[in-house]
Amino acid sequence: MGKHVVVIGGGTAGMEAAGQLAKEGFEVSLVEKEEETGGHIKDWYKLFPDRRNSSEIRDYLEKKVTSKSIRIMTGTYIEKFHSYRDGFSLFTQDGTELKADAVVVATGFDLFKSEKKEEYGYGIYDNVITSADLEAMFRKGKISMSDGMTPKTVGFVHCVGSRDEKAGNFYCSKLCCVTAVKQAIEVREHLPESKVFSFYMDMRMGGAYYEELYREAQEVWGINFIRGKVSEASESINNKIVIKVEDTLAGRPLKMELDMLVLMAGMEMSEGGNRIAALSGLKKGENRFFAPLDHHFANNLSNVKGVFFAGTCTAPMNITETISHARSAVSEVINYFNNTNS
Amino acid sequence: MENYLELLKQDIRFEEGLNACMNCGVCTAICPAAEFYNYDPRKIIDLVQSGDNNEIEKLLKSEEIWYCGECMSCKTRCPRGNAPGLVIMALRGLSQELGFFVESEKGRQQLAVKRTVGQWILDHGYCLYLEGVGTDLHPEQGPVWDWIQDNYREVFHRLGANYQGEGPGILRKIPVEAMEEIRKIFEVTGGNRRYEKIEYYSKKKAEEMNMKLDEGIDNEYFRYIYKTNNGSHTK
Amino acid sequence: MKLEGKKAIWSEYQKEIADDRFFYVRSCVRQNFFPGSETTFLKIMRKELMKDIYEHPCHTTCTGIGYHGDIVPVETAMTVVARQFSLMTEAGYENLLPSCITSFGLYTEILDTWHHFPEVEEKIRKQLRKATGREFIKPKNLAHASDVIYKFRKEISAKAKFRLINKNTGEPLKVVDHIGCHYAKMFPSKGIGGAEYPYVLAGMVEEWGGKVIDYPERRHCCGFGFRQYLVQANRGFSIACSKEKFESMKPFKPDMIITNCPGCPMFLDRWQYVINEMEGKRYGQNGESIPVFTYEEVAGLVLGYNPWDLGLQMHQTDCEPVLDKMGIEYDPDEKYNTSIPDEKVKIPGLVNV
Amino acid sequence: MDKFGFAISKGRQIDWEANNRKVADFIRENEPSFKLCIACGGCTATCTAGKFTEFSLRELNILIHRGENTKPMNDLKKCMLCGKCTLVCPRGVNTRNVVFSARKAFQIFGDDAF
Repeated sequence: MGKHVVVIGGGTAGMEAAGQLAKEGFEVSLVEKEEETGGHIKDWYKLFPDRRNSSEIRDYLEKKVTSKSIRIMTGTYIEKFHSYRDGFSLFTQDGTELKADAVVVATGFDLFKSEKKEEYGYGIYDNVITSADLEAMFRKGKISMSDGMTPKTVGFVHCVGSRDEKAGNFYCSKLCCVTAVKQAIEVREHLPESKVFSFYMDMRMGGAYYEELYREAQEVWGINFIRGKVSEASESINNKIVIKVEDTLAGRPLKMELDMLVLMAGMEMSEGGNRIAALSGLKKGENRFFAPLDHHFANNLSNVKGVFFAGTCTAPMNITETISHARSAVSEVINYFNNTNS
Repeated sequence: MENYLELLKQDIRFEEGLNACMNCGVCTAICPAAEFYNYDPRKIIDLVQSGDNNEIEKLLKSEEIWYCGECMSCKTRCPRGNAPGLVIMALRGLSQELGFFVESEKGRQQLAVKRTVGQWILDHGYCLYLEGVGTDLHPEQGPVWDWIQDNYREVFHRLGANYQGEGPGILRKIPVEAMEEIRKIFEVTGGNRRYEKIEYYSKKKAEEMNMKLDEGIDNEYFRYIYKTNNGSHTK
Repeated sequence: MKLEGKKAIWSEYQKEIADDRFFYVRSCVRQNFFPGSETTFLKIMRKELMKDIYEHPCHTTCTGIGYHGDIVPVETAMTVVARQFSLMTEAGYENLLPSCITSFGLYTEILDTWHHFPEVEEKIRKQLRKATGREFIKPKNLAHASDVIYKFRKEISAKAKFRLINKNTGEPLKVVDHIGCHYAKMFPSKGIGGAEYPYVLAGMVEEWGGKVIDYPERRHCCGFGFRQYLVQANRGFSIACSKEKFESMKPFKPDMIITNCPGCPMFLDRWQYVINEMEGKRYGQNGESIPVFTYEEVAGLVLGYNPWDLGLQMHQTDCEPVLDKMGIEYDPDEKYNTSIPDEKVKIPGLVNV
Repeated sequence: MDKFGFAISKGRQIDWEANNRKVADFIRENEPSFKLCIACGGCTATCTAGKFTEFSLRELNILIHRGENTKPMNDLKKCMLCGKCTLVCPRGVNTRNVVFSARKAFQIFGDDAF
């Protein structure tokens, strides 16, 4: 066939899509703004719910894009995006033109910037960290406070930047609950003496084996789950994080001192995605992610013919869903060429 | 029985203060009243949004709606953009409108607020009236306040006040024409009506409780509502 | 604690504050409890900063305490406020400058409601017309008096005779800044620094040499709660709130408290006296209480005004420890001197608490 | 009180640091399924005692876990050990044994439970 498809974004969705496209015989350019492919998966330690090492997924994806028909362009981003009747012309920052017969947008998500939830004091109080910061600590194999000491009490705050009008996001990021459970278990694994608390509004364990992980967290690891959204954090004279929350099941306010507070940052449309949206005229939804033509049966199609969406640029998804979504994007690309050829 | 939810919706503050609540408890977590009273703004919002007319009537007659201090800390934090404090204000307004406020110890205190602050606004144009805030009603003002009140002309004079004087300045006498305008505004906008309702229902309640309620603040019922705390409001 | 994090937030919450030609509306609580503060404010504005600031003799209370005491209906409060606007229009001013935080909050709330519900504004205009025949133009700029002192904090600093520095140690004074709830909690964008880390007072303190303390109950209300203080039976709540703050700030050893709301300094001042009377507890250093100031008083001290012209004698909790630390000389005998010749100086019974 | 006409209110926050969770630890040790509660309220909905009193096993579980033991100790007497709660619990908590263990804990610890 020899058709050329540009895939924008070299994370899970982009790599999976590129690999599948190559398998189907397309010429593929995989454009990634970072110096390395892999996206967020590079930053994770172990994956939920089975807690396999994230490097296994990364290895799988790396193998997927070894085909000769995939040209990987890291450190590259798109500066111009022109649509023509019979294809697209994209220009990278150094003026290189990429002519494409179709484009797959796989620009992924950004983590919510937790400093925007001012009341939690991220970036102000030393031992308020994000789920991503904790993941980095796991990868280093050492969980420590700013003074190098080991925390004895750790709290997790769910829904940071999700389900929150004040943060500008009405939606649920869907994966933070299970991530919090996973990380809570891992804290207990690393620090068996520690006490771990999880402050949630609803435990949204809607994936295969998620609820089981939650149960394990209670049964095996003794994680304390307290139903209430943390209202504020502050710092005591002893450098402890003082939190205020309502224990809604007891119907009373609760005050607690913690050594470390972990903010479960939600998922947002990525900056890269926003840039592409501005260049290309691709539509965004009210949640600011890209808006597929139809959420039920055209979830990979966009308002621009020949441009397809793959992965979390359309909504929060886990890795399984991202990979499936990338594959279905490829099947839509195939349909597209079949229809335009005939 | 009236539809209380519909009545509440006529209050602009109710419209501003209540979207859909998801019971996260962020308001109760930092609510000063929830800390020191048997009070949970989350539950009140949840009850109101349920629309259960019987339950709302109970609420309008309850102690609970009078615990809030209207600091509005709840509004800062609510992830759904609600303001429980504004909803409370609407509930209190309706409770007084319907005469339900006299059914609770805390609600009955509205007469005390009306006969002090309320009266001072109409008589003097200020929410506070120096000579009305003595250490008899306000012992916590301490010895310095006795000294100030004993020497108020000199103390206020030294600090540049224009006590009861003409023209601008601190605690000046507000001109008669200006006071007339304020009273007219109260008449036109329902301020007087609110005052009259508070008086009317309080007098009925005083009779029912067999207590003497004359004009002003020097009477049995006023002293009772001003001082009584049956101790059931806190833990 | 990382200050850069706060600075990033502060930079996001800057608001427009008029430069000159202010229409001043007074505070009921300030006038009764801290008259020296309003006098000092006007003196600073007129004599130090050479600003045009006008006070209309016919302005009244905004009814804020009555409104939040729930005896004044919202439309009545709105119409009284509309009348203040009308006085401002009549006097040819556009920049409204309330002395009171409750008023500032009420004005902000009303303007916001009118913005979202224009039909309410129309109704209020009609009612005001009917009651008084008045018309009005809404303020072009609304700033609290503390916003203006914040804006001109550097000019004040340039004229400073004293700084918030312990003259014996050379260390900055440790200052608790307490912000009135209605300053920014309802509308964070209307406060300098926002609702979570307000900078309005912190900015003054830093500029004048002091160091701000961040303690866990920093955001807690002083406990006024309107009806919760106005009625004696409820004051156990009111004092409990302040006590919670004192307990929380004590380990940080504050030298003083600075406030921008009219009521808070009175409560933080008086409740220290009451807690000491009830429980024999004090929260300051060396067995003293923590002196509490209005921002106008602090500005006045920095500018070298006589403490007794500022009205520090009206505090129940002695302010002298701070005066001593700053190296301000004062005449103790003058404190309770009522300055009427031939009259014996009267000294209040138990003031030294 | 007399001089000022009021007493300083006491807080009703759950103070995690101040509370004593001995009873919770004892029950968790004796009946590990106690940890599995997800506060669904199934037990309370079906509770025989709850029909006639304010007794709520769901609440009791939460309060004991927080170390708020006064109310649970008094409430425990109301349970009639009918066992309906055990039948409905979606997490298989042995609720009867939770109640037994709780009663035992209060007996053993006495005043030290608070």
